[in-house]
Amino acid sequence: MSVSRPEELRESPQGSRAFSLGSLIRRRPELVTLAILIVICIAVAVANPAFLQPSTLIDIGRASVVMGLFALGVFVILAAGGIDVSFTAIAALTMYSTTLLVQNYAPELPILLVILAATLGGVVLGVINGLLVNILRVPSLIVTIGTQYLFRGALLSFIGTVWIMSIPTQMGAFGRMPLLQFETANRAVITLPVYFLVLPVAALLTWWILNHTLMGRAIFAVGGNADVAQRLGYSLRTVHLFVFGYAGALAGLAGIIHVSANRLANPFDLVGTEINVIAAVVLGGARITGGTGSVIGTILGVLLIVVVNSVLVLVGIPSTWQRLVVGSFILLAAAFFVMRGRRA
Amino acid sequence: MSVSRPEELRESPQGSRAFSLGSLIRRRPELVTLAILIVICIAVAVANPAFLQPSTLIDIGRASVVMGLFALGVFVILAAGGIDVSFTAIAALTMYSTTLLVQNYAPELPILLVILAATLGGVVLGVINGLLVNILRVPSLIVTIGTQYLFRGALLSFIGTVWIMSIPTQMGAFGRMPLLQFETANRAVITLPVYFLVLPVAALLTWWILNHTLMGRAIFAVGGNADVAQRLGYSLRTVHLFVFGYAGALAGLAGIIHVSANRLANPFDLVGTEINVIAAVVLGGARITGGTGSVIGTILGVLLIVVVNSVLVLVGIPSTWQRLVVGSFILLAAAFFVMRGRRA
Amino acid sequence: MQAPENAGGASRFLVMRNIHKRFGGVHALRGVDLSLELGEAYHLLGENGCGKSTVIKIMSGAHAPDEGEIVLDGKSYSSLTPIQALSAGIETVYQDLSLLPNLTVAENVALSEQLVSSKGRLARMLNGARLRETAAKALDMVGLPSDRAFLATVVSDLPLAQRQLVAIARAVATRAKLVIMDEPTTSLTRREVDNLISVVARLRSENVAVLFVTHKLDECYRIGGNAVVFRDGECVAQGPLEGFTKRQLSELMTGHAIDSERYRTGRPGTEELFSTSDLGAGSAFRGITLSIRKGEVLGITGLADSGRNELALAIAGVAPARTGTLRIDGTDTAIHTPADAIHAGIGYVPEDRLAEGLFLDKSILDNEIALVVRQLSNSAGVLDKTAGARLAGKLAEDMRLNTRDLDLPVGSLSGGNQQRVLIGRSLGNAPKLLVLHGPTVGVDVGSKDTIYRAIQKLADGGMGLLIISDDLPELLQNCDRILVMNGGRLVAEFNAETADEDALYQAMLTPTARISDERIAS
Amino acid sequence: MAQEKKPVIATVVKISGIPWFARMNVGVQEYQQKNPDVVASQSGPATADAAQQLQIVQDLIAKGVDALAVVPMDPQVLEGTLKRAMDRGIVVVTHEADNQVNTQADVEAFNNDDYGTALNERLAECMGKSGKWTTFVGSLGSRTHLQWVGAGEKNAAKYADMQLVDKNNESFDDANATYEKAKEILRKHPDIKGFQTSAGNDVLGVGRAIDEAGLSGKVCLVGTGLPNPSADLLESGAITAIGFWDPKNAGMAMNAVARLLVEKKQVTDGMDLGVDGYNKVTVTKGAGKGLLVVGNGMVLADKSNYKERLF
Ligand SMILES: Nc1ncnc2c1ncn2[C@@H]1O[C@H](COP(=O)(O)OP(=O)(O)OP(=O)(O)O)[C@@H](O)[C@H]1O
Ligand SMILES: Nc1ncnc2c1ncn2[C@@H]1O[C@H](COP(=O)(O)OP(=O)(O)OP(=O)(O)O)[C@@H](O)[C@H]1O
Ligand SMILES: [Mg+2]
Ligand SMILES: [Mg+2]
Repeated sequence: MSVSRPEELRESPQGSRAFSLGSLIRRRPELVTLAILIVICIAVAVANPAFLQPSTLIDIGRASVVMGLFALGVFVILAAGGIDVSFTAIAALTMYSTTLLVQNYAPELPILLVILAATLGGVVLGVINGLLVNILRVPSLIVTIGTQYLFRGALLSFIGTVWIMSIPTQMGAFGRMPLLQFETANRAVITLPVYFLVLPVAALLTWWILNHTLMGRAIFAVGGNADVAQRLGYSLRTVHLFVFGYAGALAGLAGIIHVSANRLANPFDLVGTEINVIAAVVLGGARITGGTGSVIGTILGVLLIVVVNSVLVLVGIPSTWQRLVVGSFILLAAAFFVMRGRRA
Repeated sequence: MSVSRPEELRESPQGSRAFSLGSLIRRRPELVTLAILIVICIAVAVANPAFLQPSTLIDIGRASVVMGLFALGVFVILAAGGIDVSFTAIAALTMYSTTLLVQNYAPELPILLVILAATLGGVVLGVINGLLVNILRVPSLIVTIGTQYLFRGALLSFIGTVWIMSIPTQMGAFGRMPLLQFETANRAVITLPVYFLVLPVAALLTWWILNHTLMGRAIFAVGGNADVAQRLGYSLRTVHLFVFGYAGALAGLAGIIHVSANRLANPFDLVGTEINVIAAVVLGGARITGGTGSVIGTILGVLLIVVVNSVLVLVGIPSTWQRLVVGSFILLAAAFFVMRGRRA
Repeated sequence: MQAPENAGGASRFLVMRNIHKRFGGVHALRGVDLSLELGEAYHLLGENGCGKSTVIKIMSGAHAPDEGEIVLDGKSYSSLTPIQALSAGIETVYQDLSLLPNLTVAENVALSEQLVSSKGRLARMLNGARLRETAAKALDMVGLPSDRAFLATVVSDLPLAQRQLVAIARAVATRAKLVIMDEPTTSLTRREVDNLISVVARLRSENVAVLFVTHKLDECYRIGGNAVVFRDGECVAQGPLEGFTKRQLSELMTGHAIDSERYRTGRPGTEELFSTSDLGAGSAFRGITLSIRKGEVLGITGLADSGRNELALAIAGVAPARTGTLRIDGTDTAIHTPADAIHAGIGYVPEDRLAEGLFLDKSILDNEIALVVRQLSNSAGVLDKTAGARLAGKLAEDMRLNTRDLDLPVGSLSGGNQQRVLIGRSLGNAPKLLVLHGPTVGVDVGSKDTIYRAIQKLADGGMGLLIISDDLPELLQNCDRILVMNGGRLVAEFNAETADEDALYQAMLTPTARISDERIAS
Repeated sequence: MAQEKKPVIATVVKISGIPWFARMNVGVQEYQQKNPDVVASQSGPATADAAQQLQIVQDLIAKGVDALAVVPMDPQVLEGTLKRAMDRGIVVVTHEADNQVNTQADVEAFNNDDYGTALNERLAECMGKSGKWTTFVGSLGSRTHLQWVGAGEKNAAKYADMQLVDKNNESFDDANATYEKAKEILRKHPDIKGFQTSAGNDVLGVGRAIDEAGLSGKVCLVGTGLPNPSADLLESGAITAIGFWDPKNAGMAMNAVARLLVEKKQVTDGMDLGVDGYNKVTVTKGAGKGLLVVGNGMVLADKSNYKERLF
């Protein structure tokens, strides 16, 4: 027996490497998403080369910014074992009130400060979520359902219900400020706006926090098993406040970008899209029960949905099919993750 | 010590009964909801006696039917430890396709059969949910996000996107068929429609199933602790199929009533209201983590939200405040249930 | 026994005075006094549920005591936080291992070090290099591989034995002053235990105090050091191991020294009720052939890794056996699911009532009738409520529950009463054979007595009972025969009337070839 | 209705909040100021949802107002309810719904066919009378919008080279949805030349899509819209021209007619409602028993002249 054990000890890691695909998917579920994404892109590109035009790609890039920021926030909260459905309300509240404030009180405020203001507003609202979750000790789904109502209610009751059609000039300018410009076949000049940069930057930051700071590890620890994490000395409160505050910040940021790009602030906007964002994150391989997932996966999930939404027409599939396709992908991914779910 | 034991043993039960309010709320959380509801009604009635007019009450009754049916379905699923966000999609799909079918192929079909058809359609879609949850073994939130997309996608891709303005006569008739009629002060005739009866009947049925049948026990057992339930010989599959099928049936029913009452079938309708329904159920005292809750609580939760939505105007509070109030109630209730949440 | 004070030396690291801890109904610790010195080894001994884990959780800040004082490095506390305990150098290997399943081996082993050095503040960079370095050292020490691949393995992918070692590695990764191990060897083999023992020796040589919790007495003797004996939440003895014989220790633990009176008075019937032939399940156990007569109480014991638990689960259909046959009332019966077992008339009381047995926040009534709803419902599946209430009432009566209010949530009952509910439930089904898996685990003496009397009454009524437990006095007092499992096989049979604990312990501990080895050999 | 009590005129719009009806609200308030002897107010659903509008109207009837001035999201949905209102002696006036049967008077700012033709003529001119073009309507239930694009289609038929593709896209008056839809069409028909839109926010959504595609000035966009919100896009050339009538005046006109009817007065051809754009209305028989009251309030504005009437 003295022989057998040590072998077995060293065995198992190899063991799980031997049976590679399964364990690979288990370790890096985002590969499934990537695979699906690549297949789609190739298929579409073959069916209609127009897909590879910069214009399409830039459209996709532009369209993924807001959803991407939301998704990063949701992912961080999922990683810590919570869930959030209030982020759209946070975005709506901050974007609308910031726009209003700037318009009425500080029309000259430099755009950077405007963005900062919105982000801070988001942090405040997010921290409220975090406090409630931490104090009430009820599932964050309930808390954020409650705050979704609260934040939206506050917006419509106290701040305003009228669309702001002519947003402050600096915001409008920010929404169009070009990062890249292309001249297309039909002499159209298409531009990749500067605000596109916000997404990769936010993704990098999130990745760095999660993988290179104690907070990051603490988030996953709490997501893995809150009681054990607490026993090992991680402070649940700190983690709760951070993840919800951080998600709030991203939501505020997303909101202000949404306004700047839309050139109108509609207080009824955004709310109702929570499920799509959560779907994107799940497609990215994060487990809804927390403790898993990756930033890159989240971004892939978002891209997948955005691409599906924008390319179907290119291959002549009516846009009403979008949901059908996305739905099947979600279930497909779920099926792929089964073995992983089983061991959970 | 053998002396001290018996005393101590007797202690604990009394202990929990002495501190009665807590344990009462723990056992019957819906009391909180009832209390809030009563307080509101009294306050409003004092502020504006018009509230007690039959017209207002009938409005409330009429308004609670569809949400109530949805809520009963969600509650049954919550009781079994799952969650559902696809029921609105189920309702939309069944109501629209049923209306279309009746209109084009069976304009003479008696209303009862129409209702039956919609209900069965709901069952089928619900069972799909149940199967997926049972086979994939992934959290039902993911599965139902996926099927929400699927069902809605199917509706918009294959069945139709155009509003049906002139619904089949028998449906229109059903939507108006009076149960009670009142003559108000200003000679207006307000009627309580027959379809209102559907809600109490469904509630009674659900209550009976949950409390007087084997299935009811099984549902709560699975919701309480799926592993233990399995060890005691309950079949998870049967329970999953039943709860999702049952919720589907209620959704189909709600859908057809919605159409008959509105006298139009809008394929874009209903979806997006999931959170409100879940909020109502939670307000009714069901724990989102499953295994608890009561039918009466669920109905109270629905009434609470409907009342808030309809009476605020009567006391001169702008209707935009609805969300604000509902949100605070959700958090308030959550806070009340804390001690209960703690021992979970 | 000697009072803790006398044990005091200059290098007294941790002192606990008059510690009390209650969990709802359960009075887990009732005035514990304890003192630990650096460089010493201590063995916390006691029956299941006597408070060992609880006292440990208090030392490590996982629980706060209700009363009492903790003096740590001369500073006095009324309770500790995990960070306080960790930064004072108290490292714990919890009974449930307390690993983070979704993190890598390296992180599980070495993150705490960085967390502690940052005083629990999270706004800090993570030092990956140092993480791997620390982890590798610790893993080497406990004899696990320390290559990058293993460091990067996610813990949930590891087999149990490796997880236990990872948990130990975490404890030795930092500059600990006191390392606590709560039953660290339950799933380790002899060789890993030897390795562990050398680790302990090394720690002691580095002037680290080590506190062991274990049910395996002769491991204590191999390690040496001091014995700390608990009984029902009190520290009944503390002193050098050499000062005690095994028998004395078990007497101190059980408290039955003077009156080890047998509850078993009746005699088994002659008719065979239940038998297995050559039952086996992979490497867990094999070749199990046993038989139980009507009215007989059969005990099975063995170490936690002896396969006794797997055998119990197999008979209950939770984890069915792969080979061999089961006979009930002379008819071969296939048991693949719990439902099969229930229908075959086998009642099962699981070991961990919390995770496997009870719906903690459901009422007593619901729990009692959960199993028998089928009998209570007609063909259409409609329940007869009153019958349910009547039955539950009767079961509560039979099991002498300490409350008549059957609407109370089971979670609010004391451990002992929870266990009575559990046993009562399986009786509702009127089983022919009742399998009791650790019937008094974590149950206090008062409840034990009730449960034992109930067991005997059932046997006298002609029911066959199979008790699987590592609580030896329990078996000796309640059984007709006791079978000992070791390395997945039945290795010895004793007549409970004549046998004693030493003999049983010997049979449990004498090393045998493990099945897995044979398989590898063949 | 009791005389001592001021008559209550409730205006119900398609969507509250959007600038178009915010502007109409200005009119309603102005009317209230000019006529303190009535109670005039405006309400409407938060989103473009016929069912919600129906609910609002039903509530108002239950409250027992004297007159309803409704801008139906979808005339058919309201027919039944409006009939019950009239049965109950409540005056019903509508706007943008000349097919509404159950109304006593439908007030239109102008002849819908003329308007649709005018918009399309402007578009054709911009497109050089050739190329692919498409149309947007608020919803397929919105009769007037269908009339406008219908007239546009008829007008475009004059020009052989103008090719209508994927016509009558639904926008639900939601700038975001319109934006997505327009992007889709631009992707599907890279060579599209023109858009004719109907609902108040369509120009904003389509305009943004054209702007982002870098096609400002290359693709023509003519549709109903308001000067203020459209300013940017008019300047950037993404919007060729906007057509509108002043919702403020329309609101006042509706209330004026409603009041006349409440006071049991006649509304006659060539009559002056005391609201500019409605100083000499043509009155004909409407779709039902009611009247069709048409003013002359059409305005077409482009980059050069939109500043003259900013609102
Ligand atoms: N979290 C808890 N909640 C309620 N009761 C508890 C809890 N933990 C322990 N107990 C009770 O406290 C008593 C002591 O438990 P503890 O875990 O210390 O026993 P132990 O000595 O570790 O037993 P074992 O040898 O089985 O590990 C038991 O009776 C148990 O029922
Ligand atoms: N949360 C809890 N509520 C009630 N009782 C508890 C709780 N946690 C633990 N216990 C009781 O404490 C007892 C002892 O706890 P612990 O888990 O430390 O030992 P154990 O695992 O039962 O012992 P062994 O592993 O030696 O069989 C458990 O058996 C259980 O009955
Ligand atoms: Mg133990
Ligand atoms: Mg223990």
